[in-house]
Amino acid sequence: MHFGPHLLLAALEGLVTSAVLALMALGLSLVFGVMRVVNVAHGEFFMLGAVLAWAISTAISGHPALGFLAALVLAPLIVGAVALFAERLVLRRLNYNPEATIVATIGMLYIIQQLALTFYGPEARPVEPPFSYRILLPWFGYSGYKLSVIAASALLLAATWFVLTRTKIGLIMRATQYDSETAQAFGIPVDRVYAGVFALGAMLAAVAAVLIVPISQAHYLMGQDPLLLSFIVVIIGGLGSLRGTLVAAVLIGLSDGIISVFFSPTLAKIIATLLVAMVLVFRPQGLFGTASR
Amino acid sequence: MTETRALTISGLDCFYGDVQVLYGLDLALNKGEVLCLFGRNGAGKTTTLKAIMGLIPSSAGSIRLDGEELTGLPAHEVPKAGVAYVPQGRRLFAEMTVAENIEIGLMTRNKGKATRENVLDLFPLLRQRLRQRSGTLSGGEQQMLAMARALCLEPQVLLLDEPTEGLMPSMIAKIRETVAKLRVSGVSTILVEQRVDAVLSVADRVSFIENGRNRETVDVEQLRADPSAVRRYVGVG
Amino acid sequence: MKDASPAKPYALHLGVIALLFALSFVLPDYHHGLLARIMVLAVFAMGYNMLFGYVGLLSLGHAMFFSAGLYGAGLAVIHLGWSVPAAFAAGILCGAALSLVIGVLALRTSGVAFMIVTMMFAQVFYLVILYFASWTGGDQGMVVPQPARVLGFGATSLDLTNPTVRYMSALALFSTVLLVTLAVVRSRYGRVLVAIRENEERTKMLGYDTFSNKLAAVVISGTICAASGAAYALLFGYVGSSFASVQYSILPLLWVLLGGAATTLGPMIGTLFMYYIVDITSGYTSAYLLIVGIALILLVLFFPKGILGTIRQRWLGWLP
Amino acid sequence: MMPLLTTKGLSRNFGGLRAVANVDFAMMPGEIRAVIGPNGAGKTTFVSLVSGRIQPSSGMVVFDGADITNLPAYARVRLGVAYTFQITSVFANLSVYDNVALPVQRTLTDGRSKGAVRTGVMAALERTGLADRTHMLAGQLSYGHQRLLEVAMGLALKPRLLILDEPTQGLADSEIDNFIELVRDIARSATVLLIEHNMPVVMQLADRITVFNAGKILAEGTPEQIRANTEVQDAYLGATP
Amino acid sequence: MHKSKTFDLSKTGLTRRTALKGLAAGAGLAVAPGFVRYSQAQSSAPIKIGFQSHRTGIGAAYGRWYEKTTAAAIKAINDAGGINGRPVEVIIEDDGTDPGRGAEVVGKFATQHKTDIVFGTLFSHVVIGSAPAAGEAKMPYFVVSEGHHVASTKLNRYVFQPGITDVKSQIQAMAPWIAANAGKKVTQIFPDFAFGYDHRDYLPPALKAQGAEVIAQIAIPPTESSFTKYFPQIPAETEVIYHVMVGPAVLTFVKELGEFYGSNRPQLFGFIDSLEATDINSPGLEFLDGSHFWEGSPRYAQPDDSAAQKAYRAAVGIDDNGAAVGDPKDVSTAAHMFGCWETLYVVKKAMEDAGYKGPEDRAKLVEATEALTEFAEGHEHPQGPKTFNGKIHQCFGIQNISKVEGGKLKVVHKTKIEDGLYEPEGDYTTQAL
Repeated sequence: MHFGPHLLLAALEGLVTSAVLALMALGLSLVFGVMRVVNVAHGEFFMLGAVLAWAISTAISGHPALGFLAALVLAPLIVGAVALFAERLVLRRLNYNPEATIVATIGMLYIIQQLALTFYGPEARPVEPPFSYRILLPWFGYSGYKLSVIAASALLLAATWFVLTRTKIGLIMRATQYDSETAQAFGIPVDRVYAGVFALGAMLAAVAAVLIVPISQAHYLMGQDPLLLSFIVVIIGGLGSLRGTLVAAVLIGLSDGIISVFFSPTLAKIIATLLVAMVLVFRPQGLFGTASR
Repeated sequence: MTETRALTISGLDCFYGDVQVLYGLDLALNKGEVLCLFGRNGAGKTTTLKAIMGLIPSSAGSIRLDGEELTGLPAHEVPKAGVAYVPQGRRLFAEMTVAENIEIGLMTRNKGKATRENVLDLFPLLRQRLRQRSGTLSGGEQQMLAMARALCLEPQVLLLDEPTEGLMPSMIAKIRETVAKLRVSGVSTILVEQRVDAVLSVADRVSFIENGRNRETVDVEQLRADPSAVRRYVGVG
Repeated sequence: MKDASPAKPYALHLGVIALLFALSFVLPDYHHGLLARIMVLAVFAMGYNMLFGYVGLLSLGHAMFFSAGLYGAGLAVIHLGWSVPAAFAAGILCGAALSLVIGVLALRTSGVAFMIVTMMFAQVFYLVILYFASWTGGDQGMVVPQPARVLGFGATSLDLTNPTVRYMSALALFSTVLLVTLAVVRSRYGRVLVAIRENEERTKMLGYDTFSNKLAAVVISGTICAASGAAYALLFGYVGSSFASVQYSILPLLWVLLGGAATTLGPMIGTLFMYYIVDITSGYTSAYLLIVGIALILLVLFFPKGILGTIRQRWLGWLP
Repeated sequence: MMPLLTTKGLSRNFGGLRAVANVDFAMMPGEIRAVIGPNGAGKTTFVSLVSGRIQPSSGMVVFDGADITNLPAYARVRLGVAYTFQITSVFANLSVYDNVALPVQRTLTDGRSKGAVRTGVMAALERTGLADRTHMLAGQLSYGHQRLLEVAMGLALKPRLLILDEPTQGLADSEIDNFIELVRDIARSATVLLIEHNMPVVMQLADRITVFNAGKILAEGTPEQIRANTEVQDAYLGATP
Repeated sequence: MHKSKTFDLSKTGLTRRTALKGLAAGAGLAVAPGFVRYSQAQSSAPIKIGFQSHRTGIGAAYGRWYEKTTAAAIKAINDAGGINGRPVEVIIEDDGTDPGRGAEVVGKFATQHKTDIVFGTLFSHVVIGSAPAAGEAKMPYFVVSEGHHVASTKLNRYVFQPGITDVKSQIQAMAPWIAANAGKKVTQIFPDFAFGYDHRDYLPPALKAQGAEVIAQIAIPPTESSFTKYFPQIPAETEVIYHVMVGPAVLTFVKELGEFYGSNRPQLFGFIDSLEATDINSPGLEFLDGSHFWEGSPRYAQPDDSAAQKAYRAAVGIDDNGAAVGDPKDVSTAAHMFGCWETLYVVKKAMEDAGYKGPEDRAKLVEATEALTEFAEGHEHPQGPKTFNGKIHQCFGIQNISKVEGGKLKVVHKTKIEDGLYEPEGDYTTQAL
């Protein structure tokens, strides 16, 4: 294939990666930014979303779009409820102590993974996309669904951005993030905000999972790699910066795609990872973080 | 007596971890007065304010707002009861705009446009800066915003922690002016200060805090006549 | 550190070592073998604790230091035919060199950025192992041949594959690192490390070049972890990329947090706890990860500073 | 005699704000110099520039004849520039002993002997009156004692220039008297640069006073001269009761 | 080992684990006629087989079916009188599909459960990680992994693979068919880890011998979950794409390949490893229609299935589509799991040949296994006849090439055993026992 089309394909692929990554990282960033909790179980909420998407979509017969849409609504709600429960039961009791929450979320990771293995099984199971339309370009074919994932993610990101910057809920969340004590002095129930943020973060991961699951499959170990990438995105973007998270997700997704054009796959991964690490070495506060925190 | 009291603290004990900071502190704020807490760093002034706000749990004693007990309330219910707080160092939500900071104040007790207009009338300067990120305001403007944000609660009781700290004289004058205006409008204020001149020009009464106790409360006229208490408790003169 | 008298801590540590020595003679075979492995991995945790517990730097990349030792020693035997001591030294050197380079780069950052940067470097290291699969055996790994794992002393030789020799070698490494850790922690340098953790800015203003001190800590920590990796390769005969994966960076963190960060014996306790809870529960149910997860959460609820950390805080203030 | 410390055109901007603007400053060995000025006048920024905690936007700092503008803070400490913090920043979770041992062990050259550290620590604690609290955690000390511990840590560095940033803040009257004695004692072996709000302390201690206002030096002179300076009165002292 | 035996925790450990079983067995023995002498009790005590299972981790889908097959085989063996007249008991330990834990599990079998042999491992990194522990414990270690590592003779004398042909042999056996029927210009796509390397290393020479060639090799990093971006690296002149993708991402791989090429695709030849435990009729896999797969044992029942094959399928509990009886969504790993069944019968045969009595006879068991040469097709070996090379501890059998047709896999070609034979690379029997 010629260089131009190859690059186009790599860029498209990169954008799909970015789209899903941005949603998931946004969830992580909220939890990390507002609660200062390093949520190691975030990837498991992602996995749970995918597994539920499979369960819901197979339970609903008829056109695949029906099952998919049901999953898109229900899976995040259920995952949010699970997260809420975990937050009330465990994280709050730990006073959100950073070190203790790492252990606790590792514990959650084990629990969710094991439950998925026991009740869902070790197989990778596919979810039928709501529509399958193959876009025929002069050089190659491309999945229409993948393009719609980019669009859906953009839409959801815009919605999240709107909620965070233009609504009372967003105002309350940001106030809690910047100064939780002062927020309390203005009647903000920080405790409940934390619970909500944790649930919302998990829901964003679940939405990302529902979107991606018709492309890849639901599998009980699928949470780990996206978790690591999300952490990278959050930090590269700069903690608490919505814009940074988005830019970093695009940067990482695209660089992953485009570098693969020039090198053999594993070497490309090495170079892409090293490059992103170097960004952080020379800009420790991330792309859009402020110098001192 | 009670009906003249805006806020009554009695026998308050507070701890930071294992360290006791307040030892049976008693304090009474009359309606419509400016009560100044005076004392050295570490005496317990800021702790007192935080304890009123419920930000530090009190292990003994009571804090009553117009008859309502505050100590049992979760921290976020205290402002809803009508106590507004301007913390030391202003503690604005620096990444947010001026308008958003004010919005948070308004949300606390579901106040609307009218309150907002009143508050902005009090600080007309802020009106031109509504869309500016509050962290980029000058020190004086930040202090105004911090007070504006608190006044959006239309509080019965206002707590001001060192509002003139780090400000230039003209700004200090402006802040004092505002405190005086608020007194006229009936807000009861507790003011933590370290500057004697600030105290004497705006306060009605002064409580001297030392080692977590209220040593003495005196009328400001009395203090003007005999400033020895100031010397005794703070060592300035 | 309230009690400056050194007698109690040293007695405790020597006691632990003596107990482990005695256990060698009474433990049934299985636990004997498992404990040898736990001791080697506890060294990994102790190396991690050096940086995380005492300097307060949370790394998510220590798998690379462990596997630098693992591959340094293992590949020296497999490809170069080096003797056990030479290979062990090679493993340690690899870890020291790698930690120096990583330290210089990663210490430009702090806090969560340090965590992520180290994680990414470790990921690079992991991928490099896969990329050079023709030398490293890739994810499949390589066996360090049994005949090469013999320590020769002139005419006599010690076979590292013999369980007793293996146990004693592991104990020797464990004891050395434990006592070195104790000495470092109680030394002036240890005091500086803790000071950096507590307040780096202030430490600078006492005339300490905190960057160099932190770098030294990264190198010490990396070297200890590499020693653990090298010992693992030589004692257990296998090198593989799974030891470089991110799980093996999270494990020492988990062990240290469970046992108690900034306690000398905590890493051992945490490793022991984690190993046995997996071992025991997996005997009862195939869903043992569920129990492990619940146990972790319960533990952290009741021992928020780890087992030893909480014991020290509540009861035994003199614990180092 | 050559000045111990000189700054030339020293400036530091924060965003658009000129916290310190073009300051030329000099002090002689052995003197006690007080720097006063209203809040926000740039005093702390100025001493932070001298100690190397922050880097200047322009200008230079010369210590004992050597240009130290580009030296990192720790290297300046090693040359003898010690700084005690405005807000107490002792190591709250370490014992009083360890807090002082940190600076003591740095200055020791033999590197080994535990006894030498102990002697040095106890000497510094004796001088500041904290010797009976050696094994307490620093965070459990009263505020005033924490301030003294700060000074003890500064002392233990055996500085040639000791910068004290608002050392009497939060001290009781009796403590302040002892403190004044302590600084006089320190001044026998070191030069002292003092930022202080408490005017009686300044007047009793300082050989000379430098007044900052809006990032610049407004006036400089003996306590008497400063007391008489009406400009200073207006800017700083305000209306006294 | 010089150790005091006064305090033996392992016994209590064992009792705890098998307390109920022990009680039941004891009760049974007590009432059994002829229960007189201790030695007799000893000789009828069960033979213990440690099953190193991938219950968790990436291999869990295989692990589950390996357990089912093993249970079926053990039941069949016990129903027919066990081994040497002794019942067989399987003790399962999870290795988490992790080589470190794998080695620990082997140690646990050797020293705590005191099993007679260890058996059942699939993933090659676990095999390689566990092999040293098995060798040191002198524990016969029968793997069902199909990797070339056993036959490479780089492991040790205690490791055997008598139930499934290794990949090197599989590739060699199939290369002629690929060259003759699929195309001459082959592009390989494989995972950049162990299992992929066997394919990377052995396919090019095997094809070359048939006058075909590998024109590109694309190794996909194991962390990858999306593949489209690598497809442009497939040269345009490619006639056959030879794909091996193991792990949960394989469906993505096939689907993306479909989206990329549409109907205008090169020939596809793949290893069913990719789609083990996955329904071939999953959405997105329509693209595979008409492509070919290697299968060890066919997933779908074939018209010419032997009686033994039918009996085996019934015993394990898979239907004609290779899914669990009663749950058509629970697809088996049919192409590999037969190896568990066959390996256990090899173990039975070798133990009986050796007159195996207990762990002290392990060396004899190794030698007896090495002495085996042929396994005839039948109940014990339902997949087909095999030869066994005792020097390299590896068996060689027939391979199936199946075509995807109407949502089923239909066997279109069976290789001969001779197609897959190669020169041994070493000789385990020269190693000391």
